[in-house]
Amino acid sequence: MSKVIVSKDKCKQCGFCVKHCPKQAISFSADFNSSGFKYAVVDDSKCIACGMCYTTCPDCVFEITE
Amino acid sequence: MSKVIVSKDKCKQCGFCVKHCPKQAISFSADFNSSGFKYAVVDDSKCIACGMCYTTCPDCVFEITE
Amino acid sequence: MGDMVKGNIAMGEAAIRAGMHIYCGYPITPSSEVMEYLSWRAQEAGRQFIQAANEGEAMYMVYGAASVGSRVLTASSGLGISLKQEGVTYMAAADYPAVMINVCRYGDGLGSLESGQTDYKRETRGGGNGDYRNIVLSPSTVQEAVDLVYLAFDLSEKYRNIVVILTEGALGQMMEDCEYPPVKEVPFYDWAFDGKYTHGPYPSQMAVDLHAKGMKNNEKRALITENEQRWEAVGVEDAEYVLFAYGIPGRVVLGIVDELRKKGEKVGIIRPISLWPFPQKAFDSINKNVKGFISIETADSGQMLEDVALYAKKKGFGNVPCYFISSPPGVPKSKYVLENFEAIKAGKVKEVF
Amino acid sequence: MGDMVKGNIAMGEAAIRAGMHIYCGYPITPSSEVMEYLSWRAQEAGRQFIQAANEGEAMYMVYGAASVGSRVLTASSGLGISLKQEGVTYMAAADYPAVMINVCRYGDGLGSLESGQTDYKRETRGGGNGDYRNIVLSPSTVQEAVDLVYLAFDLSEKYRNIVVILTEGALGQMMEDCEYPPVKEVPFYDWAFDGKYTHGPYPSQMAVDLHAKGMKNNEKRALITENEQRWEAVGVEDAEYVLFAYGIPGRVVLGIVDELRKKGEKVGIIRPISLWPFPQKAFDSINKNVKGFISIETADSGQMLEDVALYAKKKGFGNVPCYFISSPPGVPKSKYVLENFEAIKAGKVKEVF
Amino acid sequence: MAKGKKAPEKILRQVPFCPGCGHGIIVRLVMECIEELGYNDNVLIGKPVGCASLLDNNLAVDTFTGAHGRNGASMTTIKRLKPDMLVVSYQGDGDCYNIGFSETMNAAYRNEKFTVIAVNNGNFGMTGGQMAWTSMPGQKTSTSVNGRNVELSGMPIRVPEMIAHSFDTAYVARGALFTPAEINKTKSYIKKAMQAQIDGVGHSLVEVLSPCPTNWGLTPLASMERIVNELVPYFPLGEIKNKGGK
Amino acid sequence: MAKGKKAPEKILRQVPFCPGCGHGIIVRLVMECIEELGYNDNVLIGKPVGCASLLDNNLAVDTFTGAHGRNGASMTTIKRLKPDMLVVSYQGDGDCYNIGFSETMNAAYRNEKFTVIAVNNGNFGMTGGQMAWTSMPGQKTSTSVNGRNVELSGMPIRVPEMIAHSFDTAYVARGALFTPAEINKTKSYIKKAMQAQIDGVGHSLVEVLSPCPTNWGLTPLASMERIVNELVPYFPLGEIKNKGGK
Amino acid sequence: MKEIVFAGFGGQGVLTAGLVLSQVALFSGKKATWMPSYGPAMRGGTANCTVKYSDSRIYSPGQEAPDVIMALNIPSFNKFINMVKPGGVMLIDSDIVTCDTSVRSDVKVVKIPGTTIANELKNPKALNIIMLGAMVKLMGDFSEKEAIDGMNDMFGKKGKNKYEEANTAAFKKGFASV
Amino acid sequence: MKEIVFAGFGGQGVLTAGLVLSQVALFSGKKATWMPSYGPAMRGGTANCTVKYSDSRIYSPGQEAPDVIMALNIPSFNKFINMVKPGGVMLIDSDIVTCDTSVRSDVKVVKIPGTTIANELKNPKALNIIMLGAMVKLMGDFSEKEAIDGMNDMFGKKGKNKYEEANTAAFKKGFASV
Ligand SMILES: Cc1ncc(C[n+]2csc(CCOP(=O)(O)OP(=O)(O)O)c2C)c(N)n1
Ligand SMILES: Cc1ncc(C[n+]2csc(CCOP(=O)(O)OP(=O)(O)O)c2C)c(N)n1
Ligand code: SF4
Ligand code: SF4
Ligand code: SF4
Ligand code: SF4
Repeated sequence: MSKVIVSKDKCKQCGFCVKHCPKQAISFSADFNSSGFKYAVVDDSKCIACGMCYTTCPDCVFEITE
Repeated sequence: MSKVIVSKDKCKQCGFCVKHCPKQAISFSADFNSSGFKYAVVDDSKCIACGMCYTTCPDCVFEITE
Repeated sequence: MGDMVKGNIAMGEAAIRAGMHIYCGYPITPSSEVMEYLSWRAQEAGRQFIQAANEGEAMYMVYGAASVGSRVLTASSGLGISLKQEGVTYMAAADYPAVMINVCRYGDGLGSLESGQTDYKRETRGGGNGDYRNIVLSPSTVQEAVDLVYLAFDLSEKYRNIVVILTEGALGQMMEDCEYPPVKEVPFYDWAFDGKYTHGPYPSQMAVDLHAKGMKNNEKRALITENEQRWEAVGVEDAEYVLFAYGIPGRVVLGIVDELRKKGEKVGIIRPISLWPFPQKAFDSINKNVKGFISIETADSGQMLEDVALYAKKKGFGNVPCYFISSPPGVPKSKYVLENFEAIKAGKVKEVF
Repeated sequence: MGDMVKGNIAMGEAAIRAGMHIYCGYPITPSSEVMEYLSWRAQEAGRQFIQAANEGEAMYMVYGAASVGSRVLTASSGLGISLKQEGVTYMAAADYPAVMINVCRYGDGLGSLESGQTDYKRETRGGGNGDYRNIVLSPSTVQEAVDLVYLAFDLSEKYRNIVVILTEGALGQMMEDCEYPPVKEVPFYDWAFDGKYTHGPYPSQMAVDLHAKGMKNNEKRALITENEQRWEAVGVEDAEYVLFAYGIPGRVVLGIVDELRKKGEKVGIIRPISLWPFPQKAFDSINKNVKGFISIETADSGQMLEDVALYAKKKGFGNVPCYFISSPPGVPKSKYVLENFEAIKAGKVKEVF
Repeated sequence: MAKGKKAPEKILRQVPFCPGCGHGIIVRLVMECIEELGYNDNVLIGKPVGCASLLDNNLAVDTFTGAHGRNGASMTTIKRLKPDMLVVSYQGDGDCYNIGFSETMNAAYRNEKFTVIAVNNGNFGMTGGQMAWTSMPGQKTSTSVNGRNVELSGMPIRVPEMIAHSFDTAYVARGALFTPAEINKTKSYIKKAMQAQIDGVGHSLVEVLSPCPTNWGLTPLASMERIVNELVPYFPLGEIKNKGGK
Repeated sequence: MAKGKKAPEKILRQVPFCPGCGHGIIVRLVMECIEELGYNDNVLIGKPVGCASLLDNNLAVDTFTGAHGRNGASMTTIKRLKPDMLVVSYQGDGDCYNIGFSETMNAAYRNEKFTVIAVNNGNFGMTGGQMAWTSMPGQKTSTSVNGRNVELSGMPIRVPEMIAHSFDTAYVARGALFTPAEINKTKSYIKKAMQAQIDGVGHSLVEVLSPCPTNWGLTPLASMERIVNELVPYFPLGEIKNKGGK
Repeated sequence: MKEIVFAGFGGQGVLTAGLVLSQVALFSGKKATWMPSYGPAMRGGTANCTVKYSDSRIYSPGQEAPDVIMALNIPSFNKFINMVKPGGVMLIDSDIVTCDTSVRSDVKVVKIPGTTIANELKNPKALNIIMLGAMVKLMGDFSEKEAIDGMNDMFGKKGKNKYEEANTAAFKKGFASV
Repeated sequence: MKEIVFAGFGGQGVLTAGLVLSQVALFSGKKATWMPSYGPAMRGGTANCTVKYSDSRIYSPGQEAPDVIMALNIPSFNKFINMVKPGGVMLIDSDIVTCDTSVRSDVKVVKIPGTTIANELKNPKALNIIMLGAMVKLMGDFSEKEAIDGMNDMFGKKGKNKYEEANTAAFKKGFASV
């Protein structure tokens, strides 16, 4: 299981998580989610589960599992 | 002519002038004015026309003539 | 036997007895004694009282209080009620109950402190935006004021609707004997917020299908109209003229009718007690050959008159002329009313509708 | 040929051209473009603009502005107008002119942002305390909105009375071509405060004989009623049914009547342009054998319907049934109206009055 | 030091207040300042709803009848439309600080260039002495018959300080009337407040601690004593802000 | 330091705000605090009229629909009638400081024991970005298209400071959201504010500087930059008043 | 039905006198109404109230055609003398209402030296009760005892028993004065 | 009278496209109305407007039975496909509306690869104008020149002349695409 669960359809592509991820583990998808946004994608290999994405996300996209 | 003209019918007998007259020149009448009050009476011989009565009177009863 | 009590105080005490939990208001003559009385009496009775910064704030306090299911009262007059209109329409949209007393003064704007009935159209039509209707009750004695305030809380809850007690300066200020009903202790209503999300999402006013809700509101109004018409009628069965008057003019005109009928004149009166719903059923016993309807109001123009004409039409009296007698501020003088009545009878006055 | 212009912006520009000196308001959908436009356009035209902290404050600003004789405008919607009611009744008491635009949304309380006509009774009856009446004008095209706003300032001054432009979200938001009248530069009215005590003591609302003033108000109202009725009528002379609709529904129903008459149906329409005074003169040309009057409104319950019934009675149609069609929020659909009309014709719907 | 003194002619007749009411003195001071500043012919007074609404027909100046509490709004447009006019909003504390709090504060926030005279008599005089936001802790009024309970209704409000410290206005002061000297000081505050308006510096407000013998249930002289002993300690006198001339 | 993190379950679905809107973060913080304080089953949120009115059906808590600006009044009676309930008034700045200024201030004046979260995004978001009393000098909005002119409309208002300095309330703070650290600080303010209510100390208010990318015409990230560079210097962050527990 | 107006300066206790009469009427099993004039709360103005009592329903509580009017100052006398019903009575304190009172031939003016009596009783505040005593006697609808009991019952309920003796004395003096 | 609906995501310029069409109609001497759907100002929602034009008075400005609907995203297609008048046209950007469009047999679906064309023009923002060009051609009520002149006149009056060339090119591409 990955360290972070991403509810991709909630993402609105604001970029806060991308900016504040200390490990640059987050990038945007190439395709669109159901709301028409390119959504946040977490690179599990870089992720340290620090929760910065959870903290900054206005849309409750992230759940940190560990 | 006296130093102070008193519009006796305007007086409401509050007593401010009596209290603040530095020469104790003001007292109340024995009879009532048209509004039903005992009105301020100035003893011209004591009056120094300092205007304290004018200043303290809420009802514009006094005119200082000199 | 009760003692002499001022109308305003009697209404305050009636609210306590009806189980009022909280009063929110701002003083204005001639209603202030309601709140002055409750400022200590509420506490004594274990109820609450808040003096608001103004009538608008008071009404938003009412709105909050209603949302948790309490019995809440506010009282004011003329201008003060004008400031409550936004709160009133929010209450209507949320189907929240409350009792609002308007001890009416006379006239536009600041107006006069004297007794008047110039707020009829606002209270019965609603001064806030939208389609809502307040239930409006109007007493003509102190005892009736007590009884109607007591009733108002129950009606308000039953229909989840504001009930306005539309009374006048004269009734608020006068004294008469009255008997109080027993003190009720009423729990908070259970349809209300309890902090537990028991009732799920609050029906958002924005998200809701408002036309569907409007149709439901129409049904509620039809029910109220069926159940809650109240009036006093004398002599209408054989009347050539039926007079309409409510509140203080209502009792004055009752006296006039009493006198005239003793003289053998065929005149009747309908004294509406519920102004909304207007007591249209009262027309059912009116002489079919009646010559005219006359509304007597302490107002410049005929306000209740419009309801008289509307329901006359509805009830098959569409061709009966409807007249108006404008009584000056204060308690109507019998002589003045009589003179104007004679003028109408003599054909010297044109009907309004 | 004019360009496509949004109703709200057209009304703002019309006010500038009518010589408006100052605008005071607070934003609310669907009226906000009036003030957004004037926020820069007023300055450009050498006029003034103030954004108030809320609609109540805006109306007290209007009250001040009127007292020194300026042409003053405010615009809002639903709830915002509810908050202005105290200011409105003060204006009435002082006989101050002003123009107030209500870009009506639908429903009680917060309601819906969609187009509605649920404020008819408040605007025509007055939501403030007292006996006053606002002059109420309702356009059904952007051009008419411009013309009525332009006219409103003159009527307001002529009668020293508030003029309400009661329009709807749909008209405020839609675009249509329109031509603007010329720009007027109007001096401050000279009956007003000039700082020199030119007009002596202001007639105190408390000290004045209010009943006497009320009787003068009645005369003023009679004059307005005589002079200022406005409406558009089609096909009423031979109509079996006369439809009543104003504003956006007014133009929709005009289309329906046009279509039905082409098919040979004897149906007419009265589209009131002045809502107060209600165009009772329009009844004069109606077929005496008309079978029914039908009010079509974007509202839950018949608000204008009451005026239709009242003036039907007054004008000798006391026995003609009055029906109601409640159109949901938004622009009425012709199909919906037609279906409801058919149902009435088929006797499936009971009259209201 | 003797010098003729006569009430301004624009005070037409006996003022309509109770015996010993401070309104009478304050109205006179306002009229004196208007006269001395030479604004007899270009002045408007905003009247409140409250005892001062009884001033109708007493003053030979244009007198606007404000809606209860809302003169802050009405004076704003009057002054903006008539920038050369001396505009004075005369208000009771209930009017100015309770129902009209928002309008009062917003005018100051916008720095509207008119002058407010706020008569703080610690209750609603006209309507029978109900509690005002300026009523003192424990004060008995007709809506606090057992004395004001600050647990439920908060501590008395000091609006002049709030305005002086929160907004960029020109002049704020508080005066009283209990001696000729205090009356004269109060007059000087009122005059400076008007001057700040005339100079276009900005908004000005003078609060005056004023006796309401009728509703305080005290004699006029005892009312003045109460002001000295009970009110001044909580409502300090003097200039709170003076931005100076331009 | 890794620790599981999950949005409160009482946030039912996607919040209805624009991309990068601060409301989303603040609502989550409020819900987290409610959860952590154990008030899941005795809580009421007062919703304003403004973008947050779109919260309907998003939160599984009792949510009162306030009249625009007037929650200060409505929350007062709710809290007095339900003293054990955690009562949180969630408001936009237009709601809380413009139209509702009197109600907001009066609740603080009376020291009503509920908590206000005031979302300061410097304009009226919901209605299309009109000028708010918090809009900065020169800021372009739909009612100040040439930039806010403070000569005519005054300097931006700082209500938290006014409340902290004028009234005897329990807790006042201002937070922002531009870094995870600031978000966490803001959360701690909100929690302390709620704690002050729970402890019965008194009224509490937390203002949060919040981006409105849509009406600012900036990207979400640029909006956060604007907060750091333009807003924080005028609206200082931190605790303004903390009366401490009882 | 009887209609009585009590008028005078504020502070003279005319509203209370009226209230006592209405309460006495209730106490005696009648119906009663009491209607004040009201306005901005100001000292020194004139005040009046209208009391009606009857064995049956009282319709109008307002001033229509007063049977008796009590006037305790000159302005009240002047204001009300023309309102007394023909054949009615104007009751005045002759110490205060010193103007010419022979204005109407169809009205009986009853003069009581109320202030003098009050001063004799060393109870100047009792003027209203003295005049009330005279009023009750004039009306003839209640016995002296009935009225005094009613009055004392009312003040008693308001927790003002301590004035009972003085009030009774004043009432009796007034009752005896006509 | 013609009734056309323009629908898509907010930001795609559907309201402007509708406005241009209405202005073109005016420019050609017709009457026109333009009616937006409106609501809380929020990004990312769907937007639509209804345009009507006619040689005579336009009664209802509202949606009744659209002759043509332009849908620039799937939600709009789904929402509006059932509203097209029988025999009417649904105009879509086939790059975006990728769902099954054969829902109604009585409606002609016209597919334009709008996004592709816009990308070819290196002007992705011109999608609305491209689609408008196609729309005008479909309607057959205005010549290409008339429409382009009307469009440029409108943007010119708004001080947006600098886009004239690009808009003209986009319009032409669209016009040629059907
Ligand atoms: C909207 C409204 N609410 C209430 C009133 C009643 N009212 C008249 S004056 C007043 C208070 C007056 O107090 P203040 O302003 O302190 O002036 P004062 O009479 O003490 O000089 C009130 C509540 C009113 N006229 N209008
Ligand atoms: C009485 C009233 N006036 C105006 C409005 C329109 N309105 C709705 S929200 C709003 C302002 C919202 O701004 P703010 O409170 O700052 O919240 P935001 O949307 O920015 O979060 C306005 C003016 C209304 N609903 N009610
Ligand atoms: S912070 Fe949330 S909404 Fe914003 S880009 Fe990241 S996941 Fe998406
Ligand atoms: S101060 Fe004036 S009102 Fe008071 S007693 Fe002296 S003269 Fe009379
Ligand atoms: S009630 Fe008080 S404030 Fe009013 S006039 Fe009398 S003393 Fe003055
Ligand atoms: S308009 Fe502004 S405040 Fe409202 S949801 Fe969008 S970004 Fe947030």
